[in-house]
Amino acid sequence: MLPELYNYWVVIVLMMIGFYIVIVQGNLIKKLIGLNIFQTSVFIFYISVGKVAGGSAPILAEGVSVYSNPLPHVLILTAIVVGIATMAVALALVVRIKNAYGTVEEEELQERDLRC
Amino acid sequence: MKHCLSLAFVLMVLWLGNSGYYSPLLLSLGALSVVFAVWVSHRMDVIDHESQPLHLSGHILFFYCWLVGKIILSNIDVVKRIWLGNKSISPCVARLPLSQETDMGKVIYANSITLTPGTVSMDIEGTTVLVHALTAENIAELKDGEMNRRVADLEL
Amino acid sequence: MLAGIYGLLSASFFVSMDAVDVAFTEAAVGAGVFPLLMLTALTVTGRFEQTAHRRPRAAFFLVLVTGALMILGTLDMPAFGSPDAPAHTHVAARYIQLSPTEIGIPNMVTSVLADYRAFDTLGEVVVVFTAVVGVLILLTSVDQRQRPSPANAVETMRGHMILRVVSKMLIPLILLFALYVQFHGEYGPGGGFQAGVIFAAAIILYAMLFGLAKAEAAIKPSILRLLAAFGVLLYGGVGVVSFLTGVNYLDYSRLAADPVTGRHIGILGIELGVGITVAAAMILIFYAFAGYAAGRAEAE
Amino acid sequence: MLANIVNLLSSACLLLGAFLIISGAVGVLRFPDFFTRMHAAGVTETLATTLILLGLMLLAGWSIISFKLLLILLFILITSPVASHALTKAALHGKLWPLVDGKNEQ
Amino acid sequence: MLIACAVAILVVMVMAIVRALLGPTIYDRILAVNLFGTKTVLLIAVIGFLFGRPDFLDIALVYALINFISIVGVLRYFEYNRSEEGGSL
Repeated sequence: MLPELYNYWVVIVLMMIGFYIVIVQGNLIKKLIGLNIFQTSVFIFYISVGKVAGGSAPILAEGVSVYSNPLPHVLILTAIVVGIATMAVALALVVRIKNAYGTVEEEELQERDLRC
Repeated sequence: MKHCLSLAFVLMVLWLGNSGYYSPLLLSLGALSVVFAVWVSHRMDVIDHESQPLHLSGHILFFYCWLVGKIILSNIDVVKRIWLGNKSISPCVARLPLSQETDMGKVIYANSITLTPGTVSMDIEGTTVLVHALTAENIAELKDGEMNRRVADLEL
Repeated sequence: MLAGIYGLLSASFFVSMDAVDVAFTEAAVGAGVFPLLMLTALTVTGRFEQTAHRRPRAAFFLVLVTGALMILGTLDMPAFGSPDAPAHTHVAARYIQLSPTEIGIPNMVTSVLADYRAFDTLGEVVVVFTAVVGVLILLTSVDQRQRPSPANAVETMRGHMILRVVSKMLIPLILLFALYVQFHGEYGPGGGFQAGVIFAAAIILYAMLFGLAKAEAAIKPSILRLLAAFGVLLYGGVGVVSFLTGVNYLDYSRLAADPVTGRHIGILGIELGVGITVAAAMILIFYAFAGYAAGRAEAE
Repeated sequence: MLANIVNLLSSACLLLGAFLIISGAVGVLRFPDFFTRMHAAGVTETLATTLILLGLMLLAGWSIISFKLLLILLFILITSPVASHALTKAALHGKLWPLVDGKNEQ
Repeated sequence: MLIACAVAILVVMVMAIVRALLGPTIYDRILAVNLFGTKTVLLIAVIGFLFGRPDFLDIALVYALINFISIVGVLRYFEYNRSEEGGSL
């Protein structure tokens, strides 16, 4: 019973790594990378939920009767591209922060904010 | 123009070979795609004698057959050295002359050097190429200049 | 510095994880463009010194507890790959059974993406478009005063003879391959999203090798901006046309006499819209970052 | 009969390729410096890749699949020396000097 | 045979990751990542055959191209940074 849940555990481990990076790293870029790992773990979660044992990729072919669930694939496919686009926005924000403050370290940013 | 046509031909082969669906709709889409890709590349100015090396003679096939033999031999040699361990290698660097006239020839030569395991071309400066090799024999073999001569023969 | 490589690795890792899916293509694509974006951004922010971690002990504890709770939660989840998990028993079954006859194309992912769930996809495309607008607002407004004539913006690869020659050969092939992926999305893995990103990757390669200025001269940002909007409009337009034929928005069954052909046309149309928007969006984002980086280097 | 021979050939290709690929990776792990590792990586990228893809092509027979495999092979053979060259060049310009215990003729 | 091959490729990928983590210089890491990428291409092809769905070859093709582009990108980033450092000296 238990070993059949390993996919979720992989996801959780990855997600927690991402979470940890987001909390601990002071550097905004590194935080974004943590966020990306977090995001990736969600993708993996969806895809693994969509997997059907013995199933094949959901493209019609002769001699294949069991297909994996196409719905999660659709969701994740779009989510990845959207993820890149939003990541670009986040990076742009970081770049502007660097421009305005001269640093991307969270602690230094807070110090400056307090001084003002 | 010549180059555009040859590129279009290559792309067409690529499409037909990849597609596997030969309905009129997809074929016309394919034709459109080829035209569009050629147009964009033309705008980017990447179509010229360098990207479409039409002028290279047919000997290039023979050259690559020869090169494949070479690659197999040197592969065996390198694999042997991998399993024998660090003792068996004696890395060295040498600067070799290039007798090719055109950039294209130099590129083919440098790539052939890199493709052959045991030697890597590190830098091209003017008419010399800097080569890093796993053993001194590899360098000695290149110095014989057989590969150099063969590549130079390609550009007529 | 290491982090950039890590991004690349984690993306590759994801690729190797779920070897069975179409999402795969998408991951491969993400593996290419994401690190590039990351690196261009890093060029601007510079390499960084590590500051001391803030209370890593507490954070680690928090993470551990959350993880443990989540694992506890998974005990009730259906087993990996079990065919009667709730996820497979509702609409998905219907999609798999009916899509071959209703839509008439082999790739179910595309039929779900572009037909059954066309609304969702429209939303996603709009999000991508909005993101581009956001990036452009953030990064190009400064450019007006800072931006130099970008003539010598990116010159570092000039001396790379081998790279130059080989890339010249490859770029047209990549372009055609992107278009191939675009139009074969109904038969195999692929479609507008992937094609857009691959197309953009080709242009980005060109921009990296021959300089931003040449790339911007060949593929004008102003045209790209129009194209990004045009893609969304094309998508919406297909919807409006189907609206006018007397059925629901984005229901293509009456675009042709035969519903299956109609759907086929509709899917082609919106996939094209998706492809155009995504390609234009990715190129624009790259231009924005690279241009900004070049501007800063010049200013210093 | 013919099918058997083809199968045998493809298996041989695959196995040999697998062996070469592992050797290459061992080399990447074992060799002392960056430039020598480059050579080991070269092994996996030329002959091993060719062999594995050739084995698959034999399995697939004469079809579109073979064409695609051929295309992949071509792409890898074109791009891998370029990537290696670019990498070594970058390393060289990045002031990373190769370990030379033979003679340095520069 | 296919399985043996797939396993071999997986082992190689693991080794590449080890080299990427160990790699004393940044170039070693890039080399390892490049190796990882080309092996992924092979793995996808082999897995396609294993599952009897060779449609996946398109993906392998895409990956072969994308891998090249990202390596060039990474290298360019490091060259760019270096030239900046060199310029400030």
